[in-house]
Amino acid sequence: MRSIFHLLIFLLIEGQAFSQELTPPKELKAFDAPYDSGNVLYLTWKGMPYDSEKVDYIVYISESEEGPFFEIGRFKSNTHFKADKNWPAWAWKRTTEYHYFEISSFIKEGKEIPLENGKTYFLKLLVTDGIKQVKSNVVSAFPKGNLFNLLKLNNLIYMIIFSVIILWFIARAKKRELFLRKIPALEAIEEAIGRSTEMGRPIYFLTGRLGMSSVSTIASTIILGEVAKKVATYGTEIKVPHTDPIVMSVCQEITKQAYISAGRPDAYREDSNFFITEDQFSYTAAVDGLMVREKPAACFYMGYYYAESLLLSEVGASIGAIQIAGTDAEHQLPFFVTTCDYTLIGEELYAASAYLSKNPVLMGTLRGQDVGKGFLMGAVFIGTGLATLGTITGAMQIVSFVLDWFKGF
Amino acid sequence: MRKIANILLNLDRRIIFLLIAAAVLVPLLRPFNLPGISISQPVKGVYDKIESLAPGDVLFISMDFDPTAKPELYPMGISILRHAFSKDLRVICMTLWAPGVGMAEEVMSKVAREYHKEYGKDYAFLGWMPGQLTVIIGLGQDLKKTFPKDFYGNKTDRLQIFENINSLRDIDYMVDLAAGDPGIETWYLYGKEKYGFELGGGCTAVIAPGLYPFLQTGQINGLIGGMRGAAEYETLLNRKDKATVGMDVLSTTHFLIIGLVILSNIFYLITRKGKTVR
Amino acid sequence: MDLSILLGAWVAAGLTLFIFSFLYKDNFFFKLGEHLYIGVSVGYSITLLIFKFMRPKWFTPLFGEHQWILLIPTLLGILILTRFIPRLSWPSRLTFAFIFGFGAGLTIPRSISGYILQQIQGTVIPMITKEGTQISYTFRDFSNLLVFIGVLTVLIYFFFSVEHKGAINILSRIGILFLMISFGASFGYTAMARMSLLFGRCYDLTLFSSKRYYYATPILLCLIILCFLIHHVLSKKHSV
Amino acid sequence: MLFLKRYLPLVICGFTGVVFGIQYYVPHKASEDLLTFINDWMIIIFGFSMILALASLFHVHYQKIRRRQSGWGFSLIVFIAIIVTVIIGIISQGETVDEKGLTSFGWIYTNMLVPLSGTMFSILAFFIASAAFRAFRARTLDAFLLLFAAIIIMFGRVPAGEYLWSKIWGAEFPLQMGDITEWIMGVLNMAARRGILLGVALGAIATSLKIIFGIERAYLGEKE
Repeated sequence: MRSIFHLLIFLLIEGQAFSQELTPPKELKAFDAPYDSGNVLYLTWKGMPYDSEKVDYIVYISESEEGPFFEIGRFKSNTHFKADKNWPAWAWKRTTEYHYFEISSFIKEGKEIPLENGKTYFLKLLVTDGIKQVKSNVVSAFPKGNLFNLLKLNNLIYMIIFSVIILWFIARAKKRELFLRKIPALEAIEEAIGRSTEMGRPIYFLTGRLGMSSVSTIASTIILGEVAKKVATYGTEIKVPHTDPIVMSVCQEITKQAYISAGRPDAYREDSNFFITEDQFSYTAAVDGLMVREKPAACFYMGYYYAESLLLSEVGASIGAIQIAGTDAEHQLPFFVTTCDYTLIGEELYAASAYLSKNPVLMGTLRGQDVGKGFLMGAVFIGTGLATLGTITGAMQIVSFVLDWFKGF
Repeated sequence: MRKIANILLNLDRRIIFLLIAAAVLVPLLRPFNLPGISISQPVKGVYDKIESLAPGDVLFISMDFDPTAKPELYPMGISILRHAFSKDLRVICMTLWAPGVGMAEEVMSKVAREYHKEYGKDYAFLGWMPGQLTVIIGLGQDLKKTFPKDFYGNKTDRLQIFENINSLRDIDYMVDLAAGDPGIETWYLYGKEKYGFELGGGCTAVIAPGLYPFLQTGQINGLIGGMRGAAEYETLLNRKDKATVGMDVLSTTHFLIIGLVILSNIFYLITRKGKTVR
Repeated sequence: MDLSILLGAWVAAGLTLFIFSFLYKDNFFFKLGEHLYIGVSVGYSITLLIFKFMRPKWFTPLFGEHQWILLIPTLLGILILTRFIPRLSWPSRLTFAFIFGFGAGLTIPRSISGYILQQIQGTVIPMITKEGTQISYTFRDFSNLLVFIGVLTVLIYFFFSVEHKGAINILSRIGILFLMISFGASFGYTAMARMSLLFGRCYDLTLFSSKRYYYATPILLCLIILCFLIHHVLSKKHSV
Repeated sequence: MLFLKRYLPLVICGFTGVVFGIQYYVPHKASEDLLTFINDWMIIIFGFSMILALASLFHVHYQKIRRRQSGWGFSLIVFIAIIVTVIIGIISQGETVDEKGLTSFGWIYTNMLVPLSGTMFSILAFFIASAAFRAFRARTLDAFLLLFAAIIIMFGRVPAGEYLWSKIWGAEFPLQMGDITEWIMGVLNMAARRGILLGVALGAIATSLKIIFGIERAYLGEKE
């Protein structure tokens, strides 16, 4: 009687193991991890009928086929599916039919050794239910660096789409004129320069605190060119304090060109662009000091700013200057919006350079950007619609094929 | 009435400055110890992640700030380290901001002393290295090659803590305490996106709103924003410190500004009403 | 107490007050602080540049380890200096071109990944909640809808080549309202950050007011105020 | 000569642009090494460009001193401060801390640069208050929303505000101040920011493309 009771308990606990015979895992494959710089191997195999809480997989690695093999992972057989890896559908089959395991290092004699590129490693798998064990055959692979990151395929496609859109519109803009909506801040530029001339006070133009490779600085320098042209015609003085040497030397060139094209090369002064310091707050202190002493009638803050935005514009406001700001530093926009007379918000800064210069290339770019925005809006629309539809119908699996194209990996 | 309103609307800025100074100094000299503060989800994100780590797991911290951001980020660094050391995590710290080295070192050694942690075994300080993104990418490829020596000149491959850590892939969590650029976005773009570690952040209150989009998409799993965030973390740890004291000052100054704005609007309405009547 | 610490406290307290005096008006002390600040910060950057950047990244690898490849950036760097001679400044363009190409190349894929794809991914989410087979509409879904509307209308506001009238005008107006709320919220949020900084500064000042530092702050503060008073009186006499 | 002056820069720019654009999609170690390697070059180039900046700085202040312009004494202070800092920096080998603690260079940094920048930074606290007082007037719906959002956040993010709110509505009230501010920040603010970010990202891509293709040449100080 007692033995039957024991057998019953045993059957209850180990029922699964009895019902499913352990067999060696099928379709075991080792391969270099795709889309990476190397040093990682993957192991995949088919999910088996005995996969459950009670059956464990143990993965072993060795540097030679004969061993010694080192254990590198042990986990429940109902985990580690290919579906766990959040990779896009075009690069990885997210399925619960196959298991996968990632190996980047192993522990040998108490030390963790990373996998080496180009070196062949041997892997095997052990299935155990705590009583019985079944071994797989030994498979091998070597890690290597890959040449294309397939996960970034949608990124590449987006880049190509944007490139085509923008270049196409630039080419088209050269042929015919485009419409641009009004930007009030820009209408005010003329007024500001005019006022400075009347009052006989200088104009301050700041190009932001980023280097020449940032888009906002480039836009800022183009605007500087246009402003300088007007300043030269009116015969006012412009001062551009700098915080980056390369931006300074580019701006010198641009200001000079502006004076030449306005027909006033004689009025150009080499030291209208001058360097203060690279350091954020000493630059700010110096510019604040200059503004309070020279009392400019107009201040332009174009480009990228950090905390100095309010320090500059509030001092500008206190001396009663007309202030026009433009920045794509979205964290500083609130301060410019509240303290300046006019503010170019985000992309408007880029638009401003096109608007002022009436340059067909810049106008075409703007048009291209608009189409790009339309494209993104379309993507958001379709994506959201599909995601909602997928949730309602429960067909998320199919929908995710499309949604993956809108995701970053 | 309108005259007074007009005068008050054009109040000398210096009077406002004086009021602000008073609003800061009074609670500083006589703290009122305001009641406890609520915990926001983003702060909890960082806390929960550290809480979920097991003893011996590796927390990587980059203290990317300089002394100007000290009031906000220093208490954060202290709290996170306290949390990590109390959970017996192994902590590796560095900075991408050259001027921040001295302070990062101070935070690290101060808290380590508090918890009697052993250098090289329980924690390490890598210091600073020029190159910003070069450093991040280098850490992602090979930590010991990027930092052959730690801040104190010890060889990293000799330190016990680095035994099983070859790159950023081997860390369990990374927290970036940042005051600007390079900061959380840099670590995301050049680090997390490639090497796939879990990233959390702490930052000054100024950049925090801009990081909400990243938070929502899970690009960062948590965010401690400003002194308020630091005070929340102190509350979570049950160890009130400097940030909590600062909360009094924030309360008085904020209420002062709110009062000023409401007053100025009342004055404004009064002057405007007059105009429409006329 | 160590003399260098004491002196440090006095200098720090003094410089802090110098800069704060700007809040009253532009004055001698602020000018002194401002120019000292420029000088020290430039000196600091130069030193850092030499010892922390040029030595480990240029001097040692090039002259110590003979990595001759570094002659290329050296040449590019020297080319920038041709700007000193306006007539012969064109070679500096080669360096600028290199810097710009590098920056532009880095920007494109990373902007797509970090800003566009990730941001779209965050917006493209189901507008309803489904638990099991139960479909419901929660407050969270409403918030998601607001995000969806906000993102689209703000984007519409940024349409430049389309005239803002009719439906577009209404949508872009909604976009502006979103922008305004966002700016206001960020302003409020930042107020906190700035107050924290002031708190930090005042904390130091009160620290230096203690007996341990021989009352550095109050003494210096009184001296500065005294100077202001004397100056005020003198200039009044002068004008009379 | 025209080739060297005009086209060679464009060729260099286009080439590096394409190489580093593609670099992103190549996960191979060689490509990552290339990126870090060239990034180090940028440091070197920047180092040289600082000479240009210093020349400009010295020129401005030297002119002031030479012409005895008003405030020329302060320009002298700039020179002295630079020279003293650099000399001390060289003596300390650019290190702010060593085994013995703060170096002399570190002393300058901690007791001069930190208080100076910290104070300049903290002046923002005063300015933010005066800006709020002056600018937050409900003239239009836009302005009203701006100030309303600011007040709610300022009220809700400090303990006193939260405390007051829970006193008014009771601690059981489902809508606590913390939730409201988080909602404004995480939903309304986030949506607008995302819109700005998307626009800015497109602008950045467009400008970068133009630079690579040699359409944008403003950086060369050159008109069309």
